[in-house]
Amino acid sequence: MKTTRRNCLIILFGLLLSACGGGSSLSRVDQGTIDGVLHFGNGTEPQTIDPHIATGVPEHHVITALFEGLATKNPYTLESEPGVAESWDISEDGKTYIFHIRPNARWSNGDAVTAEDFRWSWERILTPELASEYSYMLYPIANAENFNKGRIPDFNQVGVKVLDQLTLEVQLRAPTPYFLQLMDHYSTFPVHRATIEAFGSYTDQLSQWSREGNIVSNGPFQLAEWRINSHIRVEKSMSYWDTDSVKLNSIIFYPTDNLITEERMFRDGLIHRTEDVPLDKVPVYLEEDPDTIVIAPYLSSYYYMINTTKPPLDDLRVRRALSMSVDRDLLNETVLENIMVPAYFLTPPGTVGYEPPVTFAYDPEQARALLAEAGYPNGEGFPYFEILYNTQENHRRIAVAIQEMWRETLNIDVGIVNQEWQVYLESVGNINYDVARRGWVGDYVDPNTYLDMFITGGGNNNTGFSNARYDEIMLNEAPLKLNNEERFALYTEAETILMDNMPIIPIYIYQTKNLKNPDMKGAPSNIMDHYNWKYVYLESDQ
Amino acid sequence: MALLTTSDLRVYFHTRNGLVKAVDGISFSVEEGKTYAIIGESGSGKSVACYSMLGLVPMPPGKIESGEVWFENQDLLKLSESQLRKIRGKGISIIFQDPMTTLNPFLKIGDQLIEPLRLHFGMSKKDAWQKGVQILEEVGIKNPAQRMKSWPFEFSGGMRQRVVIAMALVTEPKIIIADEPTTALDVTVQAQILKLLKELQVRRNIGVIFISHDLSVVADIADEIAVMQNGIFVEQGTRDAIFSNPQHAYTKKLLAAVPDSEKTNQQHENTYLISADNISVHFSGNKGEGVLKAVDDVSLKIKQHEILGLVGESGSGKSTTGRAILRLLDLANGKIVFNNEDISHYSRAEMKPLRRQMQMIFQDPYASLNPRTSVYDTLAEPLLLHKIVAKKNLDSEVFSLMDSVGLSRESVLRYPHEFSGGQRQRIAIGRAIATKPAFIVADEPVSALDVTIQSQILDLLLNLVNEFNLTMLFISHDLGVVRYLADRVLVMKDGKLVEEGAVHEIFNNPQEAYTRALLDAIPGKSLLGVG
Amino acid sequence: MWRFIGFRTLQAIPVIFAVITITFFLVRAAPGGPFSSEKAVSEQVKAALEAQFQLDLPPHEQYLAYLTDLIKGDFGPSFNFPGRSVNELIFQGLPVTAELGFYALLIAVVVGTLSGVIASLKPNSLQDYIPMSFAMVGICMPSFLLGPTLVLVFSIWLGWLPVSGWGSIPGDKILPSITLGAMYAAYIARLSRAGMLEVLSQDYLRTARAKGLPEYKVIIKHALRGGLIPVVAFLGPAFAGLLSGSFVVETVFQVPGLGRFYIQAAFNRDYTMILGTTVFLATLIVLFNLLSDVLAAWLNPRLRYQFRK
Amino acid sequence: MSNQTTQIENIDAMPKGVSLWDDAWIRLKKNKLAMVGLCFLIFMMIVCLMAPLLTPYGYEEQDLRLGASAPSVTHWLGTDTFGRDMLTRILYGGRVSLMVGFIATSVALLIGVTYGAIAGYAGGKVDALMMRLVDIIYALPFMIFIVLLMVVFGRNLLLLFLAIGAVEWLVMARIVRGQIQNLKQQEFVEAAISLGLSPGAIIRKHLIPNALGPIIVYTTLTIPNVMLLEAFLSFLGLGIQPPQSSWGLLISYGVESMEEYPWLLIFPGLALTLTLFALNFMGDGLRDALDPKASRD
Repeated sequence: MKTTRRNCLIILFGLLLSACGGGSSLSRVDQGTIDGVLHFGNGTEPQTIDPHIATGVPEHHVITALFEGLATKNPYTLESEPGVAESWDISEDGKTYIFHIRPNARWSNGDAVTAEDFRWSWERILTPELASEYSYMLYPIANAENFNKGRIPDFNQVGVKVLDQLTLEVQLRAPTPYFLQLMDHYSTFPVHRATIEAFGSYTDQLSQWSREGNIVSNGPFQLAEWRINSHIRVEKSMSYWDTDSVKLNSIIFYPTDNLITEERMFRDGLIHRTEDVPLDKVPVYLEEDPDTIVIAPYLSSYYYMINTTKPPLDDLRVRRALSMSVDRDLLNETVLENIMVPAYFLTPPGTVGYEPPVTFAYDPEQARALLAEAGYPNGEGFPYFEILYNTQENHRRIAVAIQEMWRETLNIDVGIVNQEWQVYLESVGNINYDVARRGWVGDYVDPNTYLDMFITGGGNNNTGFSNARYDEIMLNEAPLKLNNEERFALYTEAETILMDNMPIIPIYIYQTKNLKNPDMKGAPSNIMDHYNWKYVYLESDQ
Repeated sequence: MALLTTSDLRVYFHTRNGLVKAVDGISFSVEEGKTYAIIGESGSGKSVACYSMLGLVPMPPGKIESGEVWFENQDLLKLSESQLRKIRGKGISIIFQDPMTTLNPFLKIGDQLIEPLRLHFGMSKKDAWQKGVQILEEVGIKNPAQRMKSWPFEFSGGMRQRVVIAMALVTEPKIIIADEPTTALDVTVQAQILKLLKELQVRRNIGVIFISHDLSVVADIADEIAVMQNGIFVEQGTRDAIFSNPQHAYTKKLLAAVPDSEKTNQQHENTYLISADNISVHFSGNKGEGVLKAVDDVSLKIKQHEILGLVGESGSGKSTTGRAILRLLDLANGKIVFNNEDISHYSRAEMKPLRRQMQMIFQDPYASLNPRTSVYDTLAEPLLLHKIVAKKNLDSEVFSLMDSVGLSRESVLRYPHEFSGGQRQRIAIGRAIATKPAFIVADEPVSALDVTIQSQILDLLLNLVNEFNLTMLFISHDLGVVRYLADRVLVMKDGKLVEEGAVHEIFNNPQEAYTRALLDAIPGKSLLGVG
Repeated sequence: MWRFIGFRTLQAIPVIFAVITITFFLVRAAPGGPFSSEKAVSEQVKAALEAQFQLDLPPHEQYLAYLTDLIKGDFGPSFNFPGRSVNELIFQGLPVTAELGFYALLIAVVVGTLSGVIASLKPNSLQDYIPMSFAMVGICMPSFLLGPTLVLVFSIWLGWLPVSGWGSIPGDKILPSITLGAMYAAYIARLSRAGMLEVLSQDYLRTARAKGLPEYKVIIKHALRGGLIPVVAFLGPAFAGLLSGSFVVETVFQVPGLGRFYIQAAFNRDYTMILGTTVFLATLIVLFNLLSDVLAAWLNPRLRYQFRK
Repeated sequence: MSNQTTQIENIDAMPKGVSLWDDAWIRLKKNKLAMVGLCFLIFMMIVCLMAPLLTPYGYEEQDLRLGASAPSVTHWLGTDTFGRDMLTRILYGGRVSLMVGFIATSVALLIGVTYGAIAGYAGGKVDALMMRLVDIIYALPFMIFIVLLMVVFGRNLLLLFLAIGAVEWLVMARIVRGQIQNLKQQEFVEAAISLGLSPGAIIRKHLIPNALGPIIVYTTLTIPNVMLLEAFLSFLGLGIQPPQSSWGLLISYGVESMEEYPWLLIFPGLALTLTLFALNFMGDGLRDALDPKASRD
């Protein structure tokens, strides 16, 4: 009894003492800058770091630190740069790629990285039993889709061939201008066969091979520690071929899914970089600390999908009326704190030179006229419908503002429904909604990543939109075009068709907004929000 | 030489409802080795008087208005709290009324017993413990060394009171204030405790202030007696003077309240209203312990309009018998016939129409009334339940019930806590007779009441029995009360009947030793000339 | 005593079994599966995924398989963190949450009983009103408000304590513990005040005073034990509540505890993890209720005596 | 006949309309703090009900260009990020919160008290079975349960009350059961049995009235829980839809911008806290008033 009491006292004192201990020494980021340790706010907790199973941006940040593909991207220009492959040759017809793997590329256990590693890795991700959600990234490769969908059982028929230990030949089914870009997407990264096989079947998602202590990787960093919901620590890899260029000693990724906490962690000197900033904080930082807030264009589009199969939304005039009565400029200036780009199109402008067509404008007068034409003068008799969004503060704000715009402009009664993520996905997937918000982040820098969503029956179409000419362009005509000019002309035609039918109401093009400690250098903002970790370094300006 | 002299002590309470003069100028002194008894009804101020001398009355609202209390050459009323503390439990100890609540249920007997020793004499735990064992032995607790480690609830009431006495004696105080130390106990235990107290007092030459509402209790032990009413001593004198020559009307009333007459025997019809044949009631104890036979093969019959007394000590099974007869408990075996109807195995629904015929009056008028039900609702409930009166006549019926049990009609909207114990018991009786039952079980209906009240309630019961032609099973541990009320007596011990007979037979010629012991224990026998 | 514990444990088995069964089918009935994804996934991938996690079996077979594993102490693999078992995740989160809960409870008990006892000594005075008003605020104040407010004051404005974290920076355990403990402190304050008021009117305190004991000893030695029994009875459910209800605090302060796993699992439809944490927490609830009953019995000798028999 | 006359003479003692509650009301009126609480509650209710008459703004009316503005002459309590008048939103939000608070708590109270009383009175196996059921429900993952409800029944207010009641009654049932278990040992219950009252009547007339103290205290603690639970459910999507709001929601949004726009947190927080305080004072007063022993010393 006595001793337990004393223990309690000691604990209390301990709490008090540790309370007084804080504050005096350097903040965590300042210490990190000195030690070359980057403290990185990484959004949600990564589910896995197996490159072939992972999905999502937080996973991307960690996996690109641990692994490296055939090519990487220059963070400043987003041009492809040599990665594991020191060079590559592309055939005239754009359908054959030959990658020359650098002889000094090494796995973290010292093994050489070979062409066979890539062949085997791609076989793995394309094996149907693995159930990789990103296997479609490799579909440009000849027969990859057929193999992945189980139509051909033999991987030898897929267009990947090991010419020798350091030479890999890839056959595409069509010239794919963005194919090189895919080489730094984690779905194309190599994984270490011996390690994976040591931990069970290579198609087992539950395998333990990627756990700390087990994993063998080939990137600039190695996994040192992963405590779920606390942090992931990676440390500089000495076996990486370009280890001399790697300036950071270690990166610690923190899960920061609570925006308020994340911002306060940044202010308290706990992290060098945040994943996001609460909207309300944007004007404060812009005014008081403009050096730390980074607002940059992002390859992502925010729009409302319309269920075109359901009256009255099946009426094009209604859809156009709704779209034309959204005051995107006002929305951006007020609710969005003036950091987004008002959008009247789906594809973010300037995607590798493609400029989307502008076919309509904010026009309340015409919107009212269209609605009257559809049979609802002054909104009379217009049926009630609902805006669906997944539970999140910013989506709510936008929905609330648009709800009121529609009420004011069109005099119609619109409800707002939110569902948690998984339920929302199911509702949208089943086209069980009236109007639903959606954001789309491009997988690669090309208009195709946006426009191919809306082919008839496309998995991400979800609006009931169907247009024969559109399908023809996207499926048959555009892929065959070798030069971008011709391709983009076709895309412009497709996007015009899309906007004329208005199955979606574009609202804005995202810009990333996050906070970055000025000590963090070599991490320019780019539209992919991509970090090439060997460029990143920490240096205090003082 | 006087150990303690109190003069002109006045203690007033300043409450929201006005000034209450609880003690209004009393003077007395206590001699070494003598017992000074203060007699009075509840609320007469006798406890306040004693507690205020030791600063144990909450102030505010209490305030000592005047007076001096001299003890060991100091005026207790002028001492500071910390000085008083040195006297409390060392110079003057208190034995409280209810041993069930006086001991801290969360501390072992030994710990509580040695607390004053450690406090006042700074004794080591070991020495204090030894002394505790001694004193427990002295108050007649067997196996004291082991009992020191027991918890209060492991003791019976009488044993607890011995512990409380031991606790008061352990510091060898000059004076003990005994505040109704036996009121909560059975008569037989009461006799033992009084005897013990007297012995200890003589042996140690202690001055005792003995507070009681019952003159018969102090008859054998007091040297001097003060009769207190409404905060003042209405009469003070030696024991003999008070008993042989009471001056004040109130004193006379107290003396008269001792039930001394024997009920004149009445002839009853020979039909039995209720009979119980070989009934047993078992309680299942904790697992592995088997069953407790609370009532073991008891048979009894009650004639129409008869009052049958059932006596025995606590735990003898007499209350259980009463409840079993009313079918409030299930029988293990046996048969109960009421009005020629075998009700032994009636279900609740089958019993319901019979309930208006058979009622019960409970021992504790504080617990047997729903604290959130006014008199009106309490009395109206049985009337409405058994549809005895129409709604529109309800008020008048309730009023007439109140008249019957002697409650003033103004109090119809009041709640139980606003009444004294006696009045509460009247409400409970009113509830029992509301349905004009044929049969009533009265379970110790007066044992929680002051003596003067006791006699009033007994008279009321007797009147009602006659007025409503009731048959009654009267349960009590107090033979004096039974003698006053009952026609016939059954004596119970350990769940079994030990003796049965007409009142005068049992009292004048008890056959069993147990019955004799019960009779011996009646307090103030010198006054009554019984036994 | 052992008989009592044994009996209660036996009673707990059907409860936990029912919880498992209901939860098992509840999570599968709820909309949204563990593998819904924003990007459309082909049917083949979906089927393969379900095969990976045995979701392709008929429900009753899944259920039987789950029970079989459970009997072996295996909660199965997490759906949300491939390659990790639910056991592993629970035992990673549990110590953290338990530690947080322990500190929170410690704070709650110390602050709560202290203010409750102080308030009870002078009822209806300032000494009563002030702590009780704080208690009322404590009950009204949700932790999603209290946490950020404390951080704002103590971390951002005063700079005394870190904003978040658990065990990485000195002092980072203080604010989460206080935030989590505040509501319980408030409850305990009210409970101990009521309990003390009840005990303070008992006769045996008068006995203690009549022995000449100074007031503080009367309170500490004689009154506290009885007065705090309701608090003890509350501790079991409270600790279970702390473990399962700490997710808000854990999210606000980035504490890697069980509560966050639980809520993440619920949002991600991580079937096995939901089941695992639910079963685990249900067991804990039963266990702690039992524990606090035993403790209350230990404090109350009469009950203890009954158990012994 | 003679009784009739006496009764008429005794006008003061007319027992008509007597009940514990009438009596409690008389006592409650003497408790100043409780009456202040009650008046405040009534005031709150009236103000919230009359909101359309009291403010010139609509609760959904936006002024996006104005945005979040501090309290001013035109907007007494400031505006939120959409430029909506906070006073108006608090008043309208109060309707939701007060309604949810009272109705959902009543549901919990009704189920919890009935269930707990039956379990406590029945005792034995029935009690064990009923309480194990409570344990089971208590342990189920609440969020999944709610989402499922939402999908099966769609979103409506009734469901919201039901969902909240479904959680909150559990603790109430436990408390009431404990109380009833103690009370049923008392002699007055035996007295009621010996009068022939049915178990239902005994529970209703004799047991529950005596357990009112703890019931009321727990009820006043339940109301804040219920209001915050409503905010959580609305946040999840079950409950009320924007542009409607409630105090709980206003507070949870206020927390997110407490540094930039403190008035968005302070005013709804104040409204909630003051109401809960008033409720607490009234609850304590009611508890005392319903205990005949407490007030007439």
